[in-house]
Amino acid sequence: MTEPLLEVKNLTKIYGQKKNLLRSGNQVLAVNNVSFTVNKGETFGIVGESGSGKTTIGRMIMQLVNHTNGDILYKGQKYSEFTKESAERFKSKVQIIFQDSGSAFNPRKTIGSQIAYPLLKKIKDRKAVLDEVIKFIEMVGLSKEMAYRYPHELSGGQRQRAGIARALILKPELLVLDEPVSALDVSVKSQIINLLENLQKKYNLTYIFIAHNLDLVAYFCDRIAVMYHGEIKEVGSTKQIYQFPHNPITKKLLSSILTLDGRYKVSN
Amino acid sequence: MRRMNNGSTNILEIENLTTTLRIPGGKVSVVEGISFNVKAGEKLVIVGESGSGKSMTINSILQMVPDSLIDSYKGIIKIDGENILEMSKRKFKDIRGKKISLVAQNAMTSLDPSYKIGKQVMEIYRHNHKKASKEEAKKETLILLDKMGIKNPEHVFHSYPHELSGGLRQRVVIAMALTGNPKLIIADEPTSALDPTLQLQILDLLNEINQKFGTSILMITHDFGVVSYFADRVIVMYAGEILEMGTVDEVINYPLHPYTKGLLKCIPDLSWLDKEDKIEKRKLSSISGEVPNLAKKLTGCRFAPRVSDIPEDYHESSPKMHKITDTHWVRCTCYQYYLKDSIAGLEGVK
Amino acid sequence: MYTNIRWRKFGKYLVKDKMASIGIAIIMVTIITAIFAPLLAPYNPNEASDTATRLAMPFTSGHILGTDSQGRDILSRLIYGSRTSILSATIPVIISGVISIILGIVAGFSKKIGGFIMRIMDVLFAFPSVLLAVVIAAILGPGLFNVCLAMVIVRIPYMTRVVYTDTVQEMQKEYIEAASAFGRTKFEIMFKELLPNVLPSLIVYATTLMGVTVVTIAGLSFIGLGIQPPTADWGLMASNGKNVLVQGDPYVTLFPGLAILILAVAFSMLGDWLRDLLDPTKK
Amino acid sequence: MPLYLIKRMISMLYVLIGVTIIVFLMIHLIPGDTAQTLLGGEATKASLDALRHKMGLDQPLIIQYFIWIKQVITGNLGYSYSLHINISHLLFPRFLNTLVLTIASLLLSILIGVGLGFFSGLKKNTVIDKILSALSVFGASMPVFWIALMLMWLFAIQLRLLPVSGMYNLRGNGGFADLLMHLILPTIATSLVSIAVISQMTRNVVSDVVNKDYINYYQSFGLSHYQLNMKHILRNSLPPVINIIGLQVGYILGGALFSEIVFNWPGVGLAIYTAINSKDYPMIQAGVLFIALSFVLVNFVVDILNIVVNPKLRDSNK
Repeated sequence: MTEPLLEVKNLTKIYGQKKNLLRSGNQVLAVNNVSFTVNKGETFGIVGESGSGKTTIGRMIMQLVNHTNGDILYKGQKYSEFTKESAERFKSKVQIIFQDSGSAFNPRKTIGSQIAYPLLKKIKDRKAVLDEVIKFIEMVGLSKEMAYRYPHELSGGQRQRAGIARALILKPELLVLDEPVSALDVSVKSQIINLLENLQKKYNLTYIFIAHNLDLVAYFCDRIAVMYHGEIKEVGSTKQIYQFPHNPITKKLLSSILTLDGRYKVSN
Repeated sequence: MRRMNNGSTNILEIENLTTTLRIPGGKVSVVEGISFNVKAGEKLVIVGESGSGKSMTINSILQMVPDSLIDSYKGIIKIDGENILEMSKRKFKDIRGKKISLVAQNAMTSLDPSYKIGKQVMEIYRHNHKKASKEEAKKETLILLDKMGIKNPEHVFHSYPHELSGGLRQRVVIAMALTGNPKLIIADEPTSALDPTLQLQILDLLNEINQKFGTSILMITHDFGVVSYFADRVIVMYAGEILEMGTVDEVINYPLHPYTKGLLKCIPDLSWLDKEDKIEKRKLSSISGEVPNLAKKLTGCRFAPRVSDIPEDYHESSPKMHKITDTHWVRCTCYQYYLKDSIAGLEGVK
Repeated sequence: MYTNIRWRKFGKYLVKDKMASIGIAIIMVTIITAIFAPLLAPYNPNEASDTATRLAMPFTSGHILGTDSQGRDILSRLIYGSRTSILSATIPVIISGVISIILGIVAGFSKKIGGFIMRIMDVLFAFPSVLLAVVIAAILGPGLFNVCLAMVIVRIPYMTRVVYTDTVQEMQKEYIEAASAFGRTKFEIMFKELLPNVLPSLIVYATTLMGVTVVTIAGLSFIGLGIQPPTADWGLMASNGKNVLVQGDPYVTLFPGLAILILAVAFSMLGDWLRDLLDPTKK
Repeated sequence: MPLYLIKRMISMLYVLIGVTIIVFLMIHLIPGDTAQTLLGGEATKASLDALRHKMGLDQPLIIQYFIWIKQVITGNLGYSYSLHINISHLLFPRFLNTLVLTIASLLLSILIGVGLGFFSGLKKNTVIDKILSALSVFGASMPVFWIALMLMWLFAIQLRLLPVSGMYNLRGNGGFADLLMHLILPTIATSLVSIAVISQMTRNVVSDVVNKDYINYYQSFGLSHYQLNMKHILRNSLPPVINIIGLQVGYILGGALFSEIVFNWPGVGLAIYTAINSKDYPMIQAGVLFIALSFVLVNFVVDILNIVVNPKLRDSNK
């Protein structure tokens, strides 16, 4: 029934350089021996406070950062054993949406051209690419004129929609959502979340949702990993975690959620 | 310190305040005709999205809009009974820090990176207490840091801002705001840059200050969770205007303005977590469209373009504040559309 | 369609900024003068005319700006001198700009190569730029070509550092990560993503440097390391006036010096204006 | 010793090695044969070889470099072809004269440049700021040799207020007042460009600092302008301004070259100029080495100062 899409095994990341004569050791253990599995079609949440290592995990899944130890497997194949073709295929099947839409686009290129370039590598027919770009721009709820605008001419919400269009244009299977709405206003935030939900159904997408606000995670995710200081403290279904948290860190995080009726009540 | 009991006096009274800025090619009113009071010992929270005018409201109260931007303030801003808009700059300087002070939004950038914490708090302390000696200031500063729940005040005293964690820095900023024993603290999104657990701690600290010293707090935020946890009363702002104002109970449980209703529905509902498996979670609703650009001339109800479910005739052409209860006010008569059913029900009883 | 918008923005800025239009006008006039020097100059720049007196005052005996100690017409020499000035100001800066943008982007992009490149630059920075120019010109020997070559070398560390700092700053932005996530190669990231973002500030800097270069090259000529007599060159002319200045005749030095100053200021004004024009967030 | 001091000293060391290599190579890259130049065209091959051997010119380049370095460290800068004296005897006193001129110019440019820049930055976009900015564009583009000549013509030749050239009046008693009178014009000419550049850049730094959150926040407590300006704005503008000044030392050293030539100021610059005209390469080499070494030293001091005034840097260098 559940088919694992991405498996993370004993993943470790150490930043910084080793101590030597002129350098006091400034190594940081950003991610420490982390394991989890993301199943096809689900939304997997990674929550934690700033500095918990959640963003680094996202970057490692995207291969933007190399991992120090451990393995990541996509459809059962280890990253370290990718051939040139499988690496190429992987790149189009796994995409990312960044937190700060303001800096995630090149300020000196039009939105349209930036959505187009992943596609231009595969299709040489410029007209077909343009049609496809317009199709995706309209699908995320933007008007097609936006393709000709520069990033600073769009609002934060519009830019994040454009970011989604860019991530989807290669028809990926897995999307890493790196705090995609935390910089947005409340009303825009829910617009984007709704859009992501609809797209998930439409394209049968798998999401890895990285966030620090636990109310949204509870709403959006099927399963959750709670991170603290580079380690996963607890993994489980949303209901399990929110109703019967085991780890004190999880309990602390949950009890800091402010709902409309005051603090979220954690059962002990 | 004793708790102030005279809850009826107003520390801050704002009447019909309009703040106009100069922009290339014209003027723009970022705050338009707002009126509200902050009572002694009260916690009032202004909630709104970016561009709502909430920041400009507090910048107007503190007269902190840069000279190069400000065109004019119109209306009345009374602090402790005195209208600061008719006051000399020198006199207003004496009010700042002593009667009213600011807790800055971003503690990371609001402390001078070149000086140690102790020196900075002492500087403000001695500014507010001109006669205090250095030793006195140092003693008071350490006491104040201790009161802010800082575990090792000596150590923090001798640290530079970049050596402290975000939570500690925010506590230092609150300590600075309290050096002059102000009657009113204005807190500019004091927790939006912090992690949830730290946010809770800072809100608890502000609550404690309010309880212990009777200091009134005017906070702005974009988060209704903060409102429900912290506020006594709440003001909802949108595009430079107040759309709804009332006690927390009134606004959160009986919202009248379509914008307030919409905002509240944008908050994820967590109650499904406690329910049986069969019960589906409520879909997150959203408000279509985006906050209007104030540089363009706005007429009529500023929120009307984003409402679709209310018939035209419920919108006023130039909406005014309507009183619902002594504390609950709402702009625009469109609330009547939502009340229609209940009113009809009431009439049926008659 | 886009170029249209760009040009409109260009025009709008030009009308708005009077200083910039003056700067551009001065540079244009200098270029035109340089091209049409033989047509514009009233006398032969390198020969004293038969009727000429030596050290004539301005506005006397048909010499608008007077004559120098050899009886040559100053105005004609100024007109011809614009040729070396405009050439030696622009070409070395453009060449070192091209070299620097490659060095700077590569250095900012790759930490390993960057450390090596910037260490070499650090050594070059240890020489005050005028002194480095003097050293190189002294090694190469005088002459227009050698002076330009010296300027190319002298400007590279400065321009490379500007590109390098900008590149390092841009590298931290998420669009670079995004580009690599969406399949851009390293080469594409350097020259398709980074280049358009670091080029504008280099163009601005280069324009300002052109003004500085006019002054530096004039200085080299003054020392005797630059353009050699009898070529009409502003720096050389000002230098020749040094001896008669002591006798109380300032004009031989005054006019070429003013010409250098005005051209340098014009480049500087153009640079300021380009800074605004190339900022994408300003409309 | 703090770690950052050691780090900077090591990085200074490799810059020093680089500088000496360049200065050393300089003389070897010059077209023509040193021995030939010294002995003239009619010299026999045997006498040329003998001289080459005596000077160590037949050794590999790397050996020659180390020999040269050893000589430089012991204060032996070689022998001048044109003046027929030991270069270090000539250059050390000259270097002191250059120091007098550059330090005076540096002080003047810091005082006026930082002062005007600070004022402009606080009053950004006012009329006075715009006037100062326009003036600084002219100042920054000024050819030093030309303004030196013009100042000389106006104040020394026309108005006869100040001496035309030299360091001391030949017939005077050579006192401090006399030196000051001779110093005025070269100092102004040398520092004009730096005044303009320092004030432009200081203005930008200060107007940046003025807009920082913490300045706004301090303002909200009703602190006086004086307190804000002097304690917070000036203090936080300091690190970048120190950098700017450090860079300007290079321009001042370069500008001093021209001032020395025009005003006949007996410094290293004038020595280099005379040497260029007589193709006295060892002299040029020694002069350039002197100036480059002092600039490296200045940069080192600036680096250290920067760390001292910047608490964040101090920590990251621990």
